[in-house]
Amino acid sequence: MKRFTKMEYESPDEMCFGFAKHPVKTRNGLEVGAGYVNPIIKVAPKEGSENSKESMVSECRNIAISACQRAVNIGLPSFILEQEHIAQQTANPDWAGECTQAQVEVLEHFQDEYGIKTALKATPADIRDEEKGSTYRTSEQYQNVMESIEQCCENGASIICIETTGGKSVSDYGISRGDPRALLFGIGVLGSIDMEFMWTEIVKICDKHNVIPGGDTNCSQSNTAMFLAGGLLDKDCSHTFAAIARGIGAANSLVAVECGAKGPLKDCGYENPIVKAISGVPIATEGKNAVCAHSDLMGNLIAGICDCWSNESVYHREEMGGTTPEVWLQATGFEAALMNTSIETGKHKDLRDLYTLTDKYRDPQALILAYDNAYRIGEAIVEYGDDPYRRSIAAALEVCNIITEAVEAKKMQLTRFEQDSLESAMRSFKKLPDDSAKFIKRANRRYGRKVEDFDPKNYELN
Amino acid sequence: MKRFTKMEYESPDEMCFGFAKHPVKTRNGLEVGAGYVNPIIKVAPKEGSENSKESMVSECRNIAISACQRAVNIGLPSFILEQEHIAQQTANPDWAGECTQAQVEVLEHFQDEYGIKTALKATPADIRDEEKGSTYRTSEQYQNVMESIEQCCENGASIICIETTGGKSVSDYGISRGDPRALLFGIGVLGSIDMEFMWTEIVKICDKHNVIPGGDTNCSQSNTAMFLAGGLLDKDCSHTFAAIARGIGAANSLVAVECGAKGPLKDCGYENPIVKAISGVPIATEGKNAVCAHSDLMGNLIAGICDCWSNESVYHREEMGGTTPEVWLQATGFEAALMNTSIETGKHKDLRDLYTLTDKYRDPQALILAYDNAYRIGEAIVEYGDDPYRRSIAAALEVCNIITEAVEAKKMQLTRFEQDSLESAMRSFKKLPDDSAKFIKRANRRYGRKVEDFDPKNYELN
Amino acid sequence: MSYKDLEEKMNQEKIAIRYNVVAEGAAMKAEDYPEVKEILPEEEPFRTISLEILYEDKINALKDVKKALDEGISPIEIINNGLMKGIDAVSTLYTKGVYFLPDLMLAGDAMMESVKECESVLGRKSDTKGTVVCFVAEGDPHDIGKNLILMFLRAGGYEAIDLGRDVPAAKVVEAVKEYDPIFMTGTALMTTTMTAFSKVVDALEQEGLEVPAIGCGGGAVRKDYVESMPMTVYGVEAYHTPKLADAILNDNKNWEDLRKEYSDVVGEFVSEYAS
Amino acid sequence: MSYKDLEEKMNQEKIAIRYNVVAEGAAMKAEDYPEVKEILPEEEPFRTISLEILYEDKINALKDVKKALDEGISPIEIINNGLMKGIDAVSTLYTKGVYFLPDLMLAGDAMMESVKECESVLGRKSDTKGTVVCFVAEGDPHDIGKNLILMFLRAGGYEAIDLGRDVPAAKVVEAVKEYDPIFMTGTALMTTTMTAFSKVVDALEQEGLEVPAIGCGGGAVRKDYVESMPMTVYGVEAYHTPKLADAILNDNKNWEDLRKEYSDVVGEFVSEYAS
Ligand code: B12
Ligand code: B12
Repeated sequence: MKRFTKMEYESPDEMCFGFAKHPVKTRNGLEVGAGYVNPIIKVAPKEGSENSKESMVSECRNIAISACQRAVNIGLPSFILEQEHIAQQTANPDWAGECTQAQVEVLEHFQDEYGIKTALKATPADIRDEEKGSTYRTSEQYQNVMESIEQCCENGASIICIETTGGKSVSDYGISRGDPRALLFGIGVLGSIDMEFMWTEIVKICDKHNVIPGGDTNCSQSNTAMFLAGGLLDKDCSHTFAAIARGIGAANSLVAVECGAKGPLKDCGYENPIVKAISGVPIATEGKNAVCAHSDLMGNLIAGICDCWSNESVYHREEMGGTTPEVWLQATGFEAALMNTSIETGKHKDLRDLYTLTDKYRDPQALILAYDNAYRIGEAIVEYGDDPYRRSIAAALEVCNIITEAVEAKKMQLTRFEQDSLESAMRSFKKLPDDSAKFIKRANRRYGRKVEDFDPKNYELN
Repeated sequence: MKRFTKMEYESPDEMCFGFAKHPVKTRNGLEVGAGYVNPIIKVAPKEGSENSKESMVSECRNIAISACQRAVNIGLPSFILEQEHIAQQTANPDWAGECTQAQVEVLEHFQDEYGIKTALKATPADIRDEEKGSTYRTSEQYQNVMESIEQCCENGASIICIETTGGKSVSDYGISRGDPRALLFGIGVLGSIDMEFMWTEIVKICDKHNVIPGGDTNCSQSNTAMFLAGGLLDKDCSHTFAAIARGIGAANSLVAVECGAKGPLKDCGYENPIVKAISGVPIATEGKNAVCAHSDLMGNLIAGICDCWSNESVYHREEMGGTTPEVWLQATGFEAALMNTSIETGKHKDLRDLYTLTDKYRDPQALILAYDNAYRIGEAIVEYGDDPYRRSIAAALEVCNIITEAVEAKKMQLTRFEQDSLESAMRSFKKLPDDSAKFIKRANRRYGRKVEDFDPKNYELN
Repeated sequence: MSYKDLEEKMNQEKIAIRYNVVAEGAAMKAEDYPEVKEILPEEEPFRTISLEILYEDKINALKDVKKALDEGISPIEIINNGLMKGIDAVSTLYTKGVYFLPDLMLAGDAMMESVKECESVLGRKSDTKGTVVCFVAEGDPHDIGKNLILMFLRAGGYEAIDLGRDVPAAKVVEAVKEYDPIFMTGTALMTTTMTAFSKVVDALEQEGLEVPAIGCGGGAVRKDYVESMPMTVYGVEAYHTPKLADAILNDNKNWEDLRKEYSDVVGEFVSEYAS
Repeated sequence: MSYKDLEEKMNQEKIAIRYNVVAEGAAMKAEDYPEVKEILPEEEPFRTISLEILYEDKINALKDVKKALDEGISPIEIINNGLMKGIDAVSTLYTKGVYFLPDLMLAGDAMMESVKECESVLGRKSDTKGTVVCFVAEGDPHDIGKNLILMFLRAGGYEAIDLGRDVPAAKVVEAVKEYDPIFMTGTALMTTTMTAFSKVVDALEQEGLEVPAIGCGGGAVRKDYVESMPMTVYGVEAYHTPKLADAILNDNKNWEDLRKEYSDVVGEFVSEYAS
């Protein structure tokens, strides 16, 4: 495996939405990162559709038809349908296969009839569960994940993604307690170990079927922190702490790329700008057109250097303006159209900067993902690129530096809670040993005791 | 009444979102058109809330609280809450008063606590109904509309708007039959007569209470055409015909301003760019963040020169990302933030142009509202500014010219249906007499026969 | 760079594609479509009359209908073999996407006037497939959807009773008593008027009245709400209405069947009925 | 113009305002808040112990609790007059927005360990206000909400039983039999796992079991869905849980009452319960 020890981009300014150093092209001719932005539509299956394979297949097909109809009705040149599979679809790989087949059929029908470019991104669920002792590397759940991926590949998916969950038990502990070391161990160490394991396998399967291995996300960890952090007035997780989680999350998500993921990386990976800066793979992001699913504080900024633009998730139901696959594809499609217009007219860097500056100082989490700062964090990561542990610390510290500088420049305001947790995290990171083995040994002991579900076996750490 | 016979703007390029020649300022210090864009949130009351005054008041209050909470949680500097009243609220003016009071209380509470700038725009319903013979100028329904407006003013609304419906019976006939003369008569003549009557009264009431008379919209006519026109593949109304309706609609909506409306004009008035070009008053528009309510083909373009940015309407219910007042205020709020960032950085004209070019050739309806073309239509209108009839023809013909030129330049593609209806409309407009009295006499006879509901008395035409 | 310059740089195809223009085939005369050929009669004067309806020519249709009546041709035959064939062809072209709403409305106007002419000779109303009652919910002024429905029903051979807009439940009940319709349609465009449907259903139930189905549709109406009461079916497109009525008339379907088989009955994918 | 230059031109206040920073008052020590003063005991060693909980100091809390126990002070008194007062103050500051989740979790950890110490002397589990059972819906791995709930309940003086995530209905039924809880909470973050709630309710009803209320919440869960079955109450914020339990315990409220009085019970405006 090739670790990233230098940046694929020469400078932050080189990065912009619609352009990736290493674009990808699907079988059907849809390109990602090749000079235009693709909208993504993603709709959660209706309640009750989980009851049988038939109802799930029909649900998936219907989501695809609605999206296609609206796409041609408003004139979108291309779009990507992403389907995140629920547990039942992954636990029963034949469901995954048939759902994929049904959706691919619809997309190809519309592509044939109208010439619109389409692609299916299939995202099986990581159904391994430390709590239940279903081991990460051998259990039936693990087997089903891999078999589902195989099924998606065989049935015509263009891109495969997943949200792996390695290290989650420890990071959950860390996030809810504001414990920076648990964050580092859960995300930077355990998460990276598990991701390497998973993606080595996934890439093999994709390569066999000539399907694009998309990417992973640190959803299970940094997004958990972000969701707990919530809005400016919420009080569950410090926003500086969540920013640190995000920085470490980048060091983690990068592993999938190192194992051969080619992008687009998963939309919910808010760390993607950092990963793109390092690796040059195309990314999907979500922000102001994902308000249906959640509220974030960087709804514009996160569009700055995306290659696909997503709505994250929405109930499958009716709105006044149509069904949700229609309505939300129109939302992401129109924003992508704006970005593409700016590309066509050569104004894309201006729009990128406007997106970025709209949110840069709205919140520390936004601040560190502004593309210039994302680039800095990337540089910190590649400096220790060979060592997942040390690069995670480097990312975390660079996050702290960026925020501190902005505060000193009086551009970023922090609450006392945010300021305190920032300082205390910085102090603990600075005290950590350089040697990862040493840290792992201590952390293994500490969190083995504190976190019931955590099982070092899952990471071959004992 | 002062008719517009010249343009308030010197050139199209002078126009941009966030800036109006004649900004307005509410009691609470919120400004419109004074260098920043305000997001608007508008939520339709829940089913069942119409059952009693109490439930409606509580519904209105709750919408306001949710919106305020999200606004401060994501850091919006200002926003406008618009409440479109349903028939029950207008038929019972005490409902209108108490609902307004409840909402104003909430807004002021948050303004006091956090310093966020807020304003309430109240929009009573035009409950007059030609079909029922409830006359336009004397009926109880008419009285209740005026009394409701008075109540809203007395109870603290910052801005009053309305969607009057004069001429609707005839324009409905025209739209569904593709009859250009009915369009002209219904919108340009009857609509203008009724609007003059209504707005003379409304402005009096607003002035008495020192409340801003906002504006009207050609919703009942041009939007009906636009909704019937639907998406590119729909087949109910020609998109060129709908574009013509819009052009005439501008000549109509302008009347409110001539009577003293100061803006922001109503969000659903897609003709607003034309009215702004002529009169310099601030406008509200809605587009890509109104997908909850409807699909349009100019979701970006219509933001080009807006002063307030609206979501049009949404069910009051839960989404994963929160309740709809929260979610959709975030949507319009984040887009407004992007516009404001561009203003702050001096890049607003670039963003305006990107918005515009994204949709300019998506559809003929979009084409004619691109700010340069809107300006041209404005010029056509003011040339005959003194005569509502002739300025309507001028607007219609300029719409036809703009589309024809774009087709000839091979920038706009039309279907046969669109091309045919464009040409036939042009032919009929060219055959019309110059003298409005002559036209009115003929039209009165023709549509008096064809349109059951139409009663010339309502327009003092007999 | 100026706006104009920016515009010149753009490749529109990268931004927005008018798939309808792209997909549109070569121009063809309405009567040459194979589906239309199958419908139109060969025999005169029916052929001419049906073509006049097809081409929305009210004046000549009326003239030729009158002539035919003068010549002693049975008004029933004129209606069934001429006028209805013409409107049938119009509906077919509308469904196919060749004809558009104004065609349908104008052809409908021509047909309705001509039918009236025939009826005046016949001395009574001509037979229709059945009666359908249409209303807009109480408190709601939005009536364009309802007006489309009227036209589609009439073009489909139904007697369509128009109760107008803002119609109280009591008036709907009266109409049911008076017309005993095989189908009813209600339209509401507002969240707060959609509730009128349940008032109508309650009122009918209280009087012990029943309608095979009440199609409830309109901009703000949600399927889940409509299906929270009996007797109703959520309606999506105005042109679905005659198909729903046909299913009731020909296949004895009721509201429960229609809820299950909506897509099949109207013969297309309907997003709202998805899954 | 470069990105940096653009940035320099901006007045941030026109774009985004951090109202929380603006609204934040001067720094104050936790123990100096009047609400906290009212709660904390005067008497030693309770005061010291409660302060240690307030300041999330597990090590010293444990040390001082052990010392007190050694000195023969009643474990029950230590719990009630020391530990619970401390955690009560913590909850108060959390609700006030001065304290944050990590404070609550760490203070909770300190309290739980200290309570265990007391119980080992007591020779049995200490009394709690009552037992609440918490689970995550079958098929759902999202458990952070549920974990917060556990902590809030424990801080609120309840025995909170953790059934974990992805819990089949049968296991919930068993737990109800075993613990006879006064309240139960279920969490689901997916549209397709929210349906597990109705399976739980069905299973309970089949066994003739009843719980005063099952609070059902989580990211994708909608109130309308939850209220489509009996026994359930839609839950919004994790910190509402002890208040709901209190209402059941002290005021005999059941699920029907809680649905109606949710906002009052939790003492704040709740958007989802609006109107
Ligand atoms: C045009 C319009 C008007 C016109 C109506 C003109 C007319 N003759 O109908 C006027 C200006 C009068 C008007 C007024 C108001 N309106 Co209005 N209006 C609209 C608008 C822009 C278009 C509606 C329309 O004609 N659509 C086209 C027709 C064809 O659609 P349709 O009726 O739904 O029918 C289609 C289908 O539903 C189907 N169908 C319908 N019924 C059935 C039945 C069956 C069986 C079947 C099979 C199919 C079917 O067939 C059609 C398609 O083929 C909508 C916007 C929108 N997003 O819908 C707002 C809208 C409906 N209005 C709205 C409001 C709030 C109002 C006002 C209360 C505003 C105010 N305060 O002034 C007033 C009403 C005042 C009053 N008296 O109570 C809101 C409703 C919000 C809500 N959820 O409750 C909307 C959504 C706009 C908004 N603000 O967001 N309006
Ligand atoms: C973190 C996360 C994960 C993590 C979970 C980590 C963990 N330990 O829980 C991981 C990565 C494992 C994960 C996986 C998946 N996830 Co996930 N995940 C999220 C995310 C980003 C945040 C959830 C979260 O923790 N929120 C914070 C907690 C605190 O909120 P909460 O539990 O709702 O609790 C709050 C309230 O609801 C309340 N509450 C909860 N219960 C109760 C009860 C009572 C009585 C009361 C009073 C209050 C209450 O208290 C809390 C507030 O104080 C959401 C995004 C989102 N918009 O929510 C997606 C989300 C929930 N996930 C989603 C999906 C689809 C998945 C996957 C299926 C994706 C996939 N194919 O891989 C998988 C699941 C695979 C499987 N095994 O089935 C979707 C669900 C869509 C839907 N509508 O169905 C979401 C919405 C994201 C999306 N894609 O849009 N996910």
